[in-house]
Amino acid sequence: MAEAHPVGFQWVMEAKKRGAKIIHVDPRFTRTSAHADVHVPIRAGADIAFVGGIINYVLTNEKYFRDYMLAYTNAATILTDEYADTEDLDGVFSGLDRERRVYEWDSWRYESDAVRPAAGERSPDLTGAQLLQVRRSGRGEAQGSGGAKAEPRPHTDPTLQHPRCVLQILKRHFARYTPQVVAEVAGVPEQLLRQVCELVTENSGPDRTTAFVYSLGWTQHTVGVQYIRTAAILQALLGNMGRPGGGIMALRGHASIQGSTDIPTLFDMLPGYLPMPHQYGNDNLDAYIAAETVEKGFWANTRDYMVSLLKAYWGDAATQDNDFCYGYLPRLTGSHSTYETVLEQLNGRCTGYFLLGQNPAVGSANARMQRLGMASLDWLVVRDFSLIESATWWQNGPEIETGELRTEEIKTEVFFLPAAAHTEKDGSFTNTQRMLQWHHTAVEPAGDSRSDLWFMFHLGRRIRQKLAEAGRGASAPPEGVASADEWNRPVLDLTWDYPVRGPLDEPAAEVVLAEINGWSSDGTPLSSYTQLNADGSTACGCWIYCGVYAGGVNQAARRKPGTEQNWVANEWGWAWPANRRVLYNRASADPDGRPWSQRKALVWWDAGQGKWTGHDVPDFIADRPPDYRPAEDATGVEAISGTDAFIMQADGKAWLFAPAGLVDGPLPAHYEPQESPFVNLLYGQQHNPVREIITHRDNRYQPSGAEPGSDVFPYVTTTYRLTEHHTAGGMSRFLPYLAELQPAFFCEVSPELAAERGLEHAGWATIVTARSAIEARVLVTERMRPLQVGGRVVHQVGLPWHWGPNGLTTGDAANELVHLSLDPNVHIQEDKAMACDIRAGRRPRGPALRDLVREYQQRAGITAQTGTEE
Amino acid sequence: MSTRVAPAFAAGPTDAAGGLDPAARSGYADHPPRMGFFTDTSVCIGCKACEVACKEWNKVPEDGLELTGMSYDNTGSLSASTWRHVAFIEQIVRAGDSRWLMSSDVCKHCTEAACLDVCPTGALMRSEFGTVVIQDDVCNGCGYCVSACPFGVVGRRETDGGAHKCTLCYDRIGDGLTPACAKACPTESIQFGPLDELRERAQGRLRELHDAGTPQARLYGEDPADGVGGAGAFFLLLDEPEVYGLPPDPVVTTRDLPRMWRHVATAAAALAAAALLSGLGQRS
Amino acid sequence: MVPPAEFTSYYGRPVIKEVVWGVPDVPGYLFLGGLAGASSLLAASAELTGRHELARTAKTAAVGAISLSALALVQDLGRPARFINMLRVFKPTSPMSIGSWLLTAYGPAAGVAAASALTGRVPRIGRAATAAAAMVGPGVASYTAALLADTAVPAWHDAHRELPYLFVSSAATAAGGLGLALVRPEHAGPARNLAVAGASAELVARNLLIRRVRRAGTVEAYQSGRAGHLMAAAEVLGVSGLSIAATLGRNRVAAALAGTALVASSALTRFGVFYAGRISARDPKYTVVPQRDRLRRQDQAESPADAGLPAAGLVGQHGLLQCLG
Amino acid sequence: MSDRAWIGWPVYRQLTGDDKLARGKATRSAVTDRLEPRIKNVDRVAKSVCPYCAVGCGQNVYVSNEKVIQIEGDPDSPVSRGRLCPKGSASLQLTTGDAREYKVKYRRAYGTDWEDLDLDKAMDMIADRVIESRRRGWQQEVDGKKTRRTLGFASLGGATLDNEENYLLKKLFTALGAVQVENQARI
Ligand SMILES: Nc1nc2c(c(=O)[nH]1)N[C@H]1C(S)=C(S)[C@@H](COP(=O)(O)OP(=O)(O)OC[C@H]3O[C@@H](n4cnc5c(=O)[nH]c(N)nc54)[C@H](O)[C@@H]3O)O[C@H]1N2
Ligand SMILES: Nc1nc2c(c(=O)[nH]1)N[C@H]1C(S)=C(S)[C@@H](COP(=O)(O)OP(=O)(O)OC[C@H]3O[C@@H](n4cnc5c(=O)[nH]c(N)nc54)[C@H](O)[C@@H]3O)O[C@H]1N2
Ligand code: SF4
Ligand code: SF4
Ligand code: SF4
Ligand code: SF4
Ligand code: SF4
Ligand SMILES: [Mo]
Repeated sequence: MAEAHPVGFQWVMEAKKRGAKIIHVDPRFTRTSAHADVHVPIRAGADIAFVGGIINYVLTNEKYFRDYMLAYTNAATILTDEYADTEDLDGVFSGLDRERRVYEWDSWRYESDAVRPAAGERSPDLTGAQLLQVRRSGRGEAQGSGGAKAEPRPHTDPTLQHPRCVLQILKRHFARYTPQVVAEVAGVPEQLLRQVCELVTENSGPDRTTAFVYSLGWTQHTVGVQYIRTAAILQALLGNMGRPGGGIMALRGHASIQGSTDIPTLFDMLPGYLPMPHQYGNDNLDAYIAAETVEKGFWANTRDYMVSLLKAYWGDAATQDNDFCYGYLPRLTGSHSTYETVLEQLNGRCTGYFLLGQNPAVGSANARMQRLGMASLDWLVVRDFSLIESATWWQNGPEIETGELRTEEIKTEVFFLPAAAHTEKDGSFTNTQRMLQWHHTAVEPAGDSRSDLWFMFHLGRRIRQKLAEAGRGASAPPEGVASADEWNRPVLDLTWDYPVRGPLDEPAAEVVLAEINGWSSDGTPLSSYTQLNADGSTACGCWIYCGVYAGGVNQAARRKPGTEQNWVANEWGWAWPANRRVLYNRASADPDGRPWSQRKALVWWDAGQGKWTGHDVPDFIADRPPDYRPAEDATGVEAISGTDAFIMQADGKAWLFAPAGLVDGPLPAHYEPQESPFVNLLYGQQHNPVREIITHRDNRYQPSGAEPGSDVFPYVTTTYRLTEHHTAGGMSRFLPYLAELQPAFFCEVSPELAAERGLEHAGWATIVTARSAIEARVLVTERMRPLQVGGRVVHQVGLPWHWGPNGLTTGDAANELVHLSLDPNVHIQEDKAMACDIRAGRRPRGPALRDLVREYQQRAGITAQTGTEE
Repeated sequence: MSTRVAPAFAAGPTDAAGGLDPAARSGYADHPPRMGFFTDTSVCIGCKACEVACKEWNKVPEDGLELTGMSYDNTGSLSASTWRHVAFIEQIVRAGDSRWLMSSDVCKHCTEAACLDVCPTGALMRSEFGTVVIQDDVCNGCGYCVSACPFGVVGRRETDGGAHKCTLCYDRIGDGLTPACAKACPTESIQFGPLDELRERAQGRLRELHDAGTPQARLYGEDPADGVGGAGAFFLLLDEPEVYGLPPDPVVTTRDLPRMWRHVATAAAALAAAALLSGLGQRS
Repeated sequence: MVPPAEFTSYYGRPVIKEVVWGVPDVPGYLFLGGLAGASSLLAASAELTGRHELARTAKTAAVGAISLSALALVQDLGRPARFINMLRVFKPTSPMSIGSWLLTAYGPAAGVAAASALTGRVPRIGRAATAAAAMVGPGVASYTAALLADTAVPAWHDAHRELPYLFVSSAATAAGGLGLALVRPEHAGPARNLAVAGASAELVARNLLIRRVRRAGTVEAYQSGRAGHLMAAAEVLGVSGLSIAATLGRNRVAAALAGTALVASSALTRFGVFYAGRISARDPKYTVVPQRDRLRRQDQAESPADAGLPAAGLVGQHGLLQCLG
Repeated sequence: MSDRAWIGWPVYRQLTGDDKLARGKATRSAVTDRLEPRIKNVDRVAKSVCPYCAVGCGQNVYVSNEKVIQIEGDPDSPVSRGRLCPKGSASLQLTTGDAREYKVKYRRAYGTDWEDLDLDKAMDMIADRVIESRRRGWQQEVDGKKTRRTLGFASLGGATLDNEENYLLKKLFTALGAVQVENQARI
């Protein structure tokens, strides 16, 4: 955190000054470790085992926060008897379709009186293949905000004794995560684990809270989502959710990565985490709503959100009669993530590509494949500040050097358009706290540089104009499309009349924000998503952002100084939903609505006023008393009881056990990374059985564990950031002041590994995987510590991955090494735990580089099948 | 260190803490409180924001793109084009508490500043805040200050021939602003303020650390009785100064200057005498 | 005191900055300044005792040397065009400032003196200028010792008591040597005397200096590497020049040889001292070890348990400073 | 030498004033006396947010003569309290430095070098290409089920963009039928 979120780290230092204990779990001793009270060196890829060990400690020693757990989690909920755990199936859960690598998650259900469809979820007639497609469409991700289906009123056993109640299941599930096993798997000595267990549990309870902070060390794995789930279970058990000083904080990446997830430029979602319609089961609006809505809580209002979005998109054209233009939306047939897109480029279906502030030529996993994909395009548009590698690969990319590509034979047309900087445009970023902050134009962009708002708006304007003209003319629509007009209607009907200002015809960003916020039919800005309707009387571009323009005021531009507010600072910017700063903060009060302790008071029920109040905006229905109990037949928001603190959840509870929403299991289980020098010591199942595999000539996997050839890649490697650089380097390698601070790509190795492989400090090393070989300067440092894993010593190689061929400091991109195998929930690549070889000296140049890689592949016996088994 | 006697050049008004009052000694009869830095290295996260913020504000050029192999320090040292320098010291033990020390170094703004004393042009100047500033429009690049500074702070820049170092953001503090480096520092490792307040705060922090079981914590440059009369920018260190590249017991060279001049005078007289006497004796 | 082998530093980086002064500019300047200053004295002495040839030669040497040295000085500035800023202030705390003012006074005087001597015009002004140059000359020849010593460069600062003597004797050696080499022996008496006296004094001063820096912990800087070679060569040339001058000084050839050796010796001394400074600035041990020792001694002196021990031995350098300084 | 120049000579000030050793007051130059922080009299200060990471530190952007002349942390921000990390501190160089490109560049198919291209022309060409790729990659149905989409073009990037920009991007491309719209959240 000190490295990648340095200014955020000031709050950690502040907490430390006040006596907080800081624990840092990281394979490497980093700048964060330097300020931690405890550093836990861990084998990359073994955190589920480690945190599982803590959960086991909590469960065996009954260290959980019982009252909290009972009231706010599903600990007491009873599961159906169809459910079978990894304990029963040697490492997999019930419902695994091994052939299709997909889980049927029907057996993960709660036991309840509700009648369930026999099988399948959205539509009873989905076949296995269709189910897989739907799963691949990122349903898990869309449901990250809480929309997963579950029985709203399951059976429970408040005594927690029922053998099928969640707590008992948990106990059995985590029983094998003993200190000895954790030590063996993760390389964390028993007494160190013990110390962490004690620190964490002693600091949790009514009067104390422990916070978890994670980022890519936990997400970029084939089981990334389950890493976070493990922490979620622990935090829910300890009563650390929804409370000040508690929680699980995702430290997100770019300035507006949160915003670009909320208003997603992602294939699987529409704004506000509404799932993109799928080919199956989403035929019309009603079918879509039926498939994607839950019965209880705020996700019960999906129709309001969806219709309002359609109205925002298509305005007057969207009417009750035409399903509000729902039919205009394109449909998914599976995953269309950035990695599948590369495959579509390679196979020639995807011929055009916009790079709008991203540098996949060095920043994305298996960078060579990314470039080969780009070399298969007809055209490429790159908008950036500088000539990044994604704009110049045809000129100086590594394939030119190896001779795989020749500039004069590459057909791709490349447009480079200079982008305006944040100082040259109005707009909002959503930061890692879900807070929108407005930035104001300081100066107009110079030369040809333009904002992306300008680009999108004027591109849209031109396309609409051209399509309108073509529609009048005779230009033929593609095959299967009735008429050009029908084909182009979605574009032509789009509301696209944003006012422009200034000499450059810059669209007014505030007007776009107002559309995102939403308005009623008379144009009045809405102030809350509770005002949204399904009858077409409201339009809203992103329901969770509704309120950001309340009263016609840009709430994101609020800048009341922090020093003039309470510590929650609610009047700085605007956080979704409804400007709440701590999610699920109802849980900071006990079931009766009183703070668990005065020290940890955040919001509470004020009986006198008959409403929730406190330091933060209560994340609850403002006037719903703690003793409210819904009628049996209540639905939607009405069905939320006065103690259902987790209001976005289908049952109002924090999920220790996830009955739905995750495609790879209701509970986390330790699996080895896609490429690992070790066998899974916890289960017979080596890998996440439903991880996403991309089989391609240019994406060969290595053998793992006990498989022959795995010893060719005996070391664990991980990639990470440096404070001094930014991501793929476009915003740091080109700046003298940052480039000089870390002027060369390096790898970090322990003195022991250096000795083993004859690596010299400040000399060169070549790091090899089945995809490529790269060279790096060597930093031999004791901060890299060999660990004892699976009865032997394992060395880890650290690779800060910011480099590429362009800029003031240049070097090989670590992403040449990275394979594509993805977390099945969110399609994230596993670049945090891999296996590699390292050798002294520089890598071969020219065609010899590929020869070296081939030689390694042969030595390890790598075929198309290697590593693809579930 | 109390045994040292401040020689004649150093005599003059003193401040509340008994230290010399450098602004008053430099012709500012009425002057604001002495301003300075307390750099608490125990909370430095080695982010180098101070280095960059300083460069942005002062338009200091890039200082070379060389991988030093010195942990995460690729700046190396303070120089004409690096006015804040973050040192990284790895003290990793396989059992016990490993440390990775980080420390942001800067000009000490010495009470008795050798650089200033030796500057023949008066380019180096004491400000009314008691800080030591190079006036770039005056400096002729003689390089004397470079060799005079006991901390190796000042450097002469190849590209413009002038000597450069931290000005303690004289332009900013004159207008009530915080120096760029201190303002950026995420963890308040760099604290700017009136020196007497900082000294008090530092003592408090030192006690805190000692009580918390960090006996290695010590202040450096905070003692007005030290060899440079106390630094205007002082530090809390977690190890010996030389571990960070700092001299363990720096003494301003001009403390010995009276004696030097005496010896120079004696030697000159001897030379004169010898030369004149050389004419005596028989002519051939 | 022998520095302990082990000491801590930051990756072996120097604590103080390297000397930015260039070679041969600055050591050359030191040498030429000395040569000039002492030559002016020699000229005055010669003139007073009626040795006009010697006086004329010495004056010429003075003006030549000082012009060259001024050139070297200006050339070594980072911003030569701003040389004039040397006269913005008058700073007793800055030997370079004092030196600049001295040069400002000295240069014209030496120039006029030489011009008059060479042209035979304005003899009274010439005499006055000769006197003036002779008065400022010792300053010009000696201040450079303070110039080097008044730095944080360990090898220079540690030698601050002896350097002035070394430099003036070296100046005398050079001036005398030059006179000896250029002027017919029968006219070169004062030069010979000065050379012999200078070279002898230089030997003594060098020895004292070495003793001092040995105690201070920086002797290695003078005895190793390029500095060591230069200092040794200076000594060899000095001793040879001295012996020849003292014994065969009246022989034209021998005198020329001795004179040249002595001039060279003087120059080498300056270069040697200069390099010693550079070496000591570059290596952190010269800064850290002596300072550490000083602190250790102070600690011991201050610690009650050690209070009974004889201070002189322990306080070491510091005590000596008080006695000698 | 005129009277005033003489008085301006530091030696004179040194001799006549309190700063006998010319360490401070006497040696100040005219430039020094005029010194002011360059952000003092700026035309305006735009409130902004650091463009690098998701911490979202507040920035003040100082503008003078329609040029950004300094970017600093905004002390009012409860997120950052005026502080910036090295990247945030380098924002001025990022936005005004030499690495910025200000001209459209075009590489034609099989071309070996960049060419200049008018922005307007570029926009027009891009619009044509989008339309063509959309058509070629169109899938009205897949496996007999309606999809109404195109795989003909894709877009990548969004985490560095403003919400408003992402909104228009998603809106336009979705209406065009593109589904391969992705950003850094994936990676
Ligand atoms: N300075 C700087 N700041 C940044 C960025 C930047 O590039 N530079 N990028 C921004 C972006 S886009 C993002 S997404 C965030 C990312 O922020 P972080 O996630 O903090 O970034 P990383 O350095 O990639 O990874 C964090 C740590 O994970 C460790 N790690 C690797 N494998 C494992 C593992 O298996 N288990 C555990 N426990 N740890 C592991 C690495 O050693 C590393 O120290 O940072 C943002 N902030
Ligand atoms: N091996 C490995 N690979 C990784 C990671 C890892 O940890 N390990 N981390 C992954 C993560 S989390 C991320 S986020 C990605 C990041 O990978 P990228 O997003 O590809 O990396 P950046 O360098 O941030 O690229 C963003 C580009 O946007 C440009 N830009 C900035 N602002 C604007 C703007 O307003 N408009 C336009 N048009 N352009 C702008 C910048 O100049 C920069 O070139 O890398 C991923 N890749
Ligand atoms: S540290 Fe050096 S440069 Fe700074 S004031 Fe002291 S002597 Fe001068
Ligand atoms: S280099 Fe400049 S500042 Fe330094 S002493 Fe010389 S004139 Fe003064
Ligand atoms: S005070 Fe100003 S000049 Fe000195 S280091 Fe800090 S930013 Fe640089
Ligand atoms: S800005 Fe502060 S925390 Fe960062 S390196 Fe400098 S002193 Fe350390
Ligand atoms: S200043 Fe640093 S920590 Fe703050 S937003 Fe910018 S990059 Fe992130
Ligand atoms: Mo990221």
